[in-house]
Amino acid sequence: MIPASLNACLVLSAVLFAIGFLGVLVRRNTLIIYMCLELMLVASTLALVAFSRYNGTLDGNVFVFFILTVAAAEVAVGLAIIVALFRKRQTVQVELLNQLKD
Amino acid sequence: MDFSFYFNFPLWVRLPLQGLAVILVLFPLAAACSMAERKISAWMQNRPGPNRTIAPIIAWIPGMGILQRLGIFQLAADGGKFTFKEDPVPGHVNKFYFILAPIIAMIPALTTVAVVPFGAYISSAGQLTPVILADVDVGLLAVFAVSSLGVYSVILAGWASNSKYPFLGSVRASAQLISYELSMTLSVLPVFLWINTPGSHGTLNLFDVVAMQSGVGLRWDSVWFGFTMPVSAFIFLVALFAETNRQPFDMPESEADLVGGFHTEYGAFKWSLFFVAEYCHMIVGSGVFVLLFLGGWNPLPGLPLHLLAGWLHLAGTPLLMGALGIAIFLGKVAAFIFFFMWVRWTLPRFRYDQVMNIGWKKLLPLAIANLIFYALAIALIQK
Amino acid sequence: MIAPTKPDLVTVNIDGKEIAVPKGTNVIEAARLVGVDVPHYCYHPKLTVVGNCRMCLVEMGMPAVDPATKAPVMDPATGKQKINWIPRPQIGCGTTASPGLHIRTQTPQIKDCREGVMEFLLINHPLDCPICDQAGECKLQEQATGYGRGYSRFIEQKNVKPKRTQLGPRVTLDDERCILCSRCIRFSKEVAKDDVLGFIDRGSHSTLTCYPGKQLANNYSLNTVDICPVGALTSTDFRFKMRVWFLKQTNSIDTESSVGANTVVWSREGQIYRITPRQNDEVNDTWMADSGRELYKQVRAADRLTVIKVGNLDSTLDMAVKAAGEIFKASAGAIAVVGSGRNSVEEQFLTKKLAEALKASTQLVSRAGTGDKILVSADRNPNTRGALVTGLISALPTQQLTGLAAAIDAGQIKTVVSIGEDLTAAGLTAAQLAKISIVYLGTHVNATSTAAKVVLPTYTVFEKSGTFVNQQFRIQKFAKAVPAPAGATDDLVILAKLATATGATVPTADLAAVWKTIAAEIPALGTISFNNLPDTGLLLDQTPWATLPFVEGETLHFKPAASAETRS
Amino acid sequence: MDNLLFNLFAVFTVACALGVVFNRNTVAAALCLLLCLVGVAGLFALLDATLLAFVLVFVYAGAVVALFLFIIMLLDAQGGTRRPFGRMAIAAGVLAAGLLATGVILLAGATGPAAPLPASPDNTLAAPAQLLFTQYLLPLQVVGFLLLIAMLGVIVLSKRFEGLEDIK
Amino acid sequence: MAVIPVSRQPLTLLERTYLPQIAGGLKTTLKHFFSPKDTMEYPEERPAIPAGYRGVPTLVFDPHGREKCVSCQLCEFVCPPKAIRITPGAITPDDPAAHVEKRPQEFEIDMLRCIYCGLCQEVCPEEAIFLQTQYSTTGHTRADFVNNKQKLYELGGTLPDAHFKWDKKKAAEEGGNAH
Amino acid sequence: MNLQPATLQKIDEVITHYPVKRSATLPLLHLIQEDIGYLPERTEEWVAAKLSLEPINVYEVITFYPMFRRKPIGRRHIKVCRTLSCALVGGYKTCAQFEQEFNTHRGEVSPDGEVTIDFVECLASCGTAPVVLIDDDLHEKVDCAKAKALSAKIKAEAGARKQESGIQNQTQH
Amino acid sequence: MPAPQQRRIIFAHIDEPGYTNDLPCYLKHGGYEVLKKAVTRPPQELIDEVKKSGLRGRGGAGFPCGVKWGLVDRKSGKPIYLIVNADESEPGTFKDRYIMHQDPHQLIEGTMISCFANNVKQAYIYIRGEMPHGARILEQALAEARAAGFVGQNICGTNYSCDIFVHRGAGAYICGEETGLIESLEGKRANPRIKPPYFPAVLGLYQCPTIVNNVETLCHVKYIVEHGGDAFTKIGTPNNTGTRIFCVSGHVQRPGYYEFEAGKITMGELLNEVCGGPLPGRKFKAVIPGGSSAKIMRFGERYKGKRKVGADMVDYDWGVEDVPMDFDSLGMIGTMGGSGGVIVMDDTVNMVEALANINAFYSHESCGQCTPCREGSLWMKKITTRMVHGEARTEDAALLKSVADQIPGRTICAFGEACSWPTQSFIAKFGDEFKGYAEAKKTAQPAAHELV
Repeated sequence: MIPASLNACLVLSAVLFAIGFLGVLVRRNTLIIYMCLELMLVASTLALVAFSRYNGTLDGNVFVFFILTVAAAEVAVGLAIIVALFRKRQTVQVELLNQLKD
Repeated sequence: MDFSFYFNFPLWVRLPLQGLAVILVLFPLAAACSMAERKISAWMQNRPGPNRTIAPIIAWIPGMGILQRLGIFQLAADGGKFTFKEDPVPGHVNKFYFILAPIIAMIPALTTVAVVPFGAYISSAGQLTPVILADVDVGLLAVFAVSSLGVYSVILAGWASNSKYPFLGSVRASAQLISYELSMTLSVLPVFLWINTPGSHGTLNLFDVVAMQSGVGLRWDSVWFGFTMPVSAFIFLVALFAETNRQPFDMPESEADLVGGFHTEYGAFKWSLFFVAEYCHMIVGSGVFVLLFLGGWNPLPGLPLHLLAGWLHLAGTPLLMGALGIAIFLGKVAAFIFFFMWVRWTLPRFRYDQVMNIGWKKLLPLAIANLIFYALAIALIQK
Repeated sequence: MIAPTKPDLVTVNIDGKEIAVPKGTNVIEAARLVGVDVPHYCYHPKLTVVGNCRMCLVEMGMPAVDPATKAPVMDPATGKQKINWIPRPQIGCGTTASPGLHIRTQTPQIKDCREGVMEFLLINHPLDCPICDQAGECKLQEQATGYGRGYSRFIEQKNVKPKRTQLGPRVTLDDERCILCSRCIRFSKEVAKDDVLGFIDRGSHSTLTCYPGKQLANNYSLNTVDICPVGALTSTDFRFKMRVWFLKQTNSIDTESSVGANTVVWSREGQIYRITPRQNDEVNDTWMADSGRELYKQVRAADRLTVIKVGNLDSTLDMAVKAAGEIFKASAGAIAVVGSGRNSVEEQFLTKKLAEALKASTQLVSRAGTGDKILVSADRNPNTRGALVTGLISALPTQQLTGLAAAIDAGQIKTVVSIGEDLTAAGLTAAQLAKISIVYLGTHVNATSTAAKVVLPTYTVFEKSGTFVNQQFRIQKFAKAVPAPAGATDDLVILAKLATATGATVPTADLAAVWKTIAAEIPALGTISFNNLPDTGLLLDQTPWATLPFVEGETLHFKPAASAETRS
Repeated sequence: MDNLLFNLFAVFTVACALGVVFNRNTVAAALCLLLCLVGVAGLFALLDATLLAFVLVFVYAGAVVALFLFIIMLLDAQGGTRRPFGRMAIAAGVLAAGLLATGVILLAGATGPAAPLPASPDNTLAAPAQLLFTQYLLPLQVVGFLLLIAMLGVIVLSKRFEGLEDIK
Repeated sequence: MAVIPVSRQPLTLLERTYLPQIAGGLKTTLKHFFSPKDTMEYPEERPAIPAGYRGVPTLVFDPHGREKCVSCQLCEFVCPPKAIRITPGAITPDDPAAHVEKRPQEFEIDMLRCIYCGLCQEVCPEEAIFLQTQYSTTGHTRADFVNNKQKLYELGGTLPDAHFKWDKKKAAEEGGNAH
Repeated sequence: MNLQPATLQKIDEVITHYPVKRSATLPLLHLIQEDIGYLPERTEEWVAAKLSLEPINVYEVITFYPMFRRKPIGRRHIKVCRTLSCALVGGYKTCAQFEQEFNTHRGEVSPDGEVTIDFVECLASCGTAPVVLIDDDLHEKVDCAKAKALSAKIKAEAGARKQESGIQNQTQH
Repeated sequence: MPAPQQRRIIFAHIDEPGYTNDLPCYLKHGGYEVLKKAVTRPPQELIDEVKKSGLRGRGGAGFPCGVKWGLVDRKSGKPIYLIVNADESEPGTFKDRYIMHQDPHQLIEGTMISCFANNVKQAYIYIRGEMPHGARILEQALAEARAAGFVGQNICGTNYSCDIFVHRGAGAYICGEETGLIESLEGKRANPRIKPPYFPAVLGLYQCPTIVNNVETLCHVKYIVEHGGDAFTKIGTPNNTGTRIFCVSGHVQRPGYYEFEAGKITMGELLNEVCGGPLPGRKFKAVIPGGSSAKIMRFGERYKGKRKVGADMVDYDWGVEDVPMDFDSLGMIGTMGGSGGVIVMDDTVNMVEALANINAFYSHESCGQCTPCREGSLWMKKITTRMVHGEARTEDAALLKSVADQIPGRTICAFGEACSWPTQSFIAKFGDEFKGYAEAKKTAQPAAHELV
């Protein structure tokens, strides 16, 4: 299989990352923010896989394994925190989770 | 006779053909399963089950009475009914996702079949070749990965219905499916530990699993894994019940407490899609189980298919041998589906907390222990 | 009002309860006063006592007195005067209260007596309650539940007597059911004064019959049906029509004459099945005339008006009222209102209001017939006196509207509002009717309604509530028994709307509201409101009209003072 | 052909990613994430990383997004009213867009000679496994430990312990 | 109330796995799978109607073909769902059953309302209405479910009647008084 | 009402016996029955008119007393006592004997119109039971033989009368 | 043992050869002398005489005649009527027939004396419709007496006027009841009146005070006035003064009428010696001592108790034969003297059939006015008739008894008692025969005389 080019992959990766980042910045819902974080991680894995493919080595792929693992762990912990927060504050909106700020 | 003519077709011909074949085979199979479910449940309850339906014209053909008594035509009637009856969409639902859900249900159900081998034949090269639509290395992983998407249909259906019971059903379903996926995955690892002996190229291919159970006579590789790894088989079996939402794990549906669970608001054709999907899952799941633990298309332990084919002088004709393999395989699958139904009418439904308990506190530790045991055992043996 | 002379009271003791009753009261009535029910068949409070059913047997005793010294003999056990109980049971109906009389109605002996009599009455009585129209209001059935045996010891053949004999045009007799109480015979003899009924044959084969060749055809024959304690006498009209327990009872007033007999209207699901009298000892005792019982047939008569019409075109109430308003406007100052003696006091009051608003003359049509000296008086309007009391008219009405006819001929009257009165019957010719515009409120088709410019269908007396003032100046109320047919409107509503259309302010067409105004404006009715009017009516002060020459003759409980004066 | 597939997947993925960010409905956003991941998995497959593709689907699509949905439904946490972007958000947006544009232009512009595509790395399962258990054994251990820690953390967070109320 | 503590045998390990029970259950269901069927094949086989079965209420004739109902309307009165509607009528004197005097002119039972409680049968003093063995009521319109008098007699037929109350009455009437 | 003048006279006379005319009902009915042999249909109205009553009053009275007949009877009226004292010594047999003799049944007119046999309650001559009242004549101790004899006598009288009337008829012709 | 001597004071001339019922014959035997004397005495004295005599009514109830006269309402100003109750209709009684047939003037004289004593304005003799001859004889006698000035205007030359008319009944037993008789006399159905308020002494005939006396009673009045009340009390026993006429019928050798001093003869003497005992070859079984409504006595039973003799209480233990024939003794043993009609039944009689005969009589004679007697009498008749003709059940005895018990004391007149007492007493004394009738009938010989 011959994907278009490494550049194309990287551009795509960057775009995905940027979208994820934008989401993290603009959304107030912690859950969406989390999803966007995941998006950013996936974008990075895409870059890694592309590199790995174009380098002809498997190190990138192995890295992706680790990232996936970490991401899964992070999601688990993050969601647990969100649940705990929700239990306490009955909301998942970040602008309302401002007790320390005020 | 060879299959090569087929592989000579261009891809754009083969893919639709294969897709069509999947649909044309699986839909009737699922329908047959629903029929079987009705007849088996009836027989287990000392009832005859559906035995009336017949089209007036067919009724003139002699001998059709027996089929009628078996309820064969009920299939057509049911299908016709599901297809043509009014398909209501309640006013309060999220229409897009509501319609999307059954479609999503069908996708993994039909897709997974692609990587499941049904049988084997001896190719012109004299090699035992699987009858499979997409022979990928990651075989089982593909099955798991794709079938895990099935949960979304339940979640979506429940959520889009915008109503109490479907929602509860879908929440239960998501938790249940995630919980049992773990044990399921862990339970099959010993099998692959066993077949991926050091030095091999490493595979998750189901054909290879069957190949490892195709020893002739009293050999170490003629024993089916179901016998060597009963705990794995058991865990896989239980997880399979949970993954296919079958009794006693039909939390998402649970008529008794949730009316109809996730599909409460569904009717007619959309509803039927859910059930076709469920039966497809059952068929594929049974197939995988048979492949993993019951020797696939091999008729008996120690009596592999190619030997039987040889005795029957079928080895030379791949088509016939493939058909024989498929027949044996399907026979096993059918028996397994019968087992599904048998269990359904035997065991009561677990309570939701029991389901979670079993999943996390019983099955998962057992699967981990099993894995550790086999890892050590295999390491020792192979040393 | 004349204060009733206080009757001599005597104290009697019934089942241990002391009660003072007027002398001459019999034991059954006295017991009723203390809430003790003495079962009976032949006894009827308004008829003579014959004591032949033997159901009302009671134990009787008098305080013991020493025959020699006349000193009371005391019972040492109780410290009270000893009672000498008569060993034989006595009939309650034939025993009048005397001072110190003691009565026991609940002893085993009495129970035994009643059970015995019940059994005897039932042995020859056909047990055909399923087909008997009396079922549900049958004394025999009633007492059988209390004193019946529950099974029959009688295995012989029952006496055979004539069935479904037509005693008269309205009464059917089933002799097998007759328990020979003779109430009907006594009624015919004593009240209706038409002695045609009697028993023939003897013993258990005695048979009630009408003399062959005669009929029980008097206008009170249906009262025999009412008083028959069993289903022997049944109303031919009501026979086999409906079981009584389905029927709803509504208190009403007989409208056939100014006697104002109190009635009960029996209806089911909007359909009237029969009318029976209601006891009012000051007016009609427990009787009423047969003719009044058939009035319910007008409710579903074929010629009932049910369509509002303006100039022969179907219309709506509001349009009709508007049309009437225009007619009134066009002929202002030349309007006459013909009220009705059949309307209720409330309607007459609103009629008066309407007439005042129209500045119209008012008149009433009298309907004089001959009185039968019992319960049908000569004045066949039920509420002539209501019109006097409300001030709708000040003089007695005439049978012919000659004044009005003359005014029409003279062109002084251009519009007539007729409230239920047929002007042709009141002496106006068709030519005269053609000259004027008529606004007609009524229930049935007649010459006037055909000639009217505006026809407004109204309710019959059974479909509305209201009050009538009878010949004694007794104001009595009647209640709505059945819903009116579609298309008809309450008279009060129409009158109020018509009055409003002419610009007058009238109370809303609601009885309570109308009565508030009536009480405020009419001194004679000042203390009355519709709701607290007793069921037996209230006597009004009649002095303002005492000198009017009323046409009524003597009837039951009524002696016309004024006419007596004029005669003498 | 591959280009065509790649472009298709790329566009699909980006569209779904945008859907995640801009969807008001949290559930819809999660579903968009799911599709997005499927798209990425497709790209992986195009990049000959079949195993990774299925693992991505299996882990992300099968478990993580399902978990998201589960939590969304459990908390009934619908997307809040979207407020007009604040000054910070606009600034961040502009900055990010700028960065992105720069990167895209730079990369797209760098139309240097396409590096010769090496042979696809060993696609069997054995190869990455070999790497994992040899060269990357330590990271693997660390990640395993991380997973354990995470699991404990989740249990602690979601379970109510007696006397540990202050933790939450 | 005394509380009696019952000590439970602790489950053995095997029992706690629940597997023997499952196996036992499977055995039971399998046994039933092969056992003969209990189902009655309805249209071909008909159930034996037990005595006292409460099917569709019907009207009956006596053995001489006289309609037993005298339209006393007690069933109409007692009917809890008000399914019965009777229009009473007199029997003309030239009728053979003239001595009964009364019969229903119309008798309607709305089977959509009927709850098969049997009170009508119980209350009937003439033993004219019976909940018989007819158990299937079908129809295409609401009107089809209103059984009129003719239908009720068709369904009810003739019921053997031991006492001949009305015949005795007629005989007495014809025989006259034994003075 | 075709009454003989003598009867009418008696009727007028008997009414004067009572201060209230109604009391004469019974005597009047007796007189009419004696005259005509029974009480024909319009009797009630005639008597009621005579006594200023309602016909039903008379009708009631007629039906109450069993001695009043509303139908013609035979020429001779045989009343056999059936009450206890007579029955004890053969009243039933006597009655049966009469029935047999005249080929008729109690309560009916014999076919030849000669007699009507009635089985009646006590005739108040129990000491000489069984007793039979033939028209106004009381016959005591009427056993079967005597009944036969009485019947024979009646039959003989009837025969004689017939013969007589036959002769009369013949002479008329 | 010789038959006890009869003492004929009323029947003094009955069956006397040569004694005719016309006035000359009566006058020859001293007729109307008493009347002639009586009209010279103050009426109250005559009443007192009668009161003193203790004369009890001979109609059946035995009510003291003097007391009855004393009850008459004399203050109302309304005319007083006297009615001679000659409606002798109690089965078994036939004494009045002979007085009226053979000695009518005795009755007329007694009546006139009573009329004079009570200042009666008008008297009627209500005679049974079944006695046309009697009526004719009475009318004849009255005509004679009227002509002779004993009846009618200015009797015996006094200012006192009183006429007597004969009124014929028409076959209704109930006319023997005094209010029924009054109703009948008024020209109505003989329905007895309710008492209160319609006591004949106050509201009798035409709502005027009325005296109703039996024929025999009035003849006794003549005797009392002739001989004085005290003399009368010496006849018979205390409280049962005078003579009594016994009409014996049924199964005895010599049935007929016999006049004895009251209480001076026992049942046994009457039946065995006076009447010659049972018919040949038979035995007495039962006897009804006072007309068919009296309670029956069964031969062989014993009556025990105490009775008053003078001032002392004396024990008695009687068989049927030992019972003295007077009102009190018969009343004491649970039956009654009644009108003196003694009906004797011997062992050929079946009691069920006898009762059936009696019940048939009473159901026929019930006036039908009040419920218990109207329905009860017919029901009892239907039961006994069914027993005799149809199937008899063992429970019929109890049923009959129960039905009979529901009648007496609850009716307007005494007919209720009259019709229920036979049944009650038959069942009480011959219950075994009733219970076993169904069996007995199967094997029974044809009765000597059928009774139903």
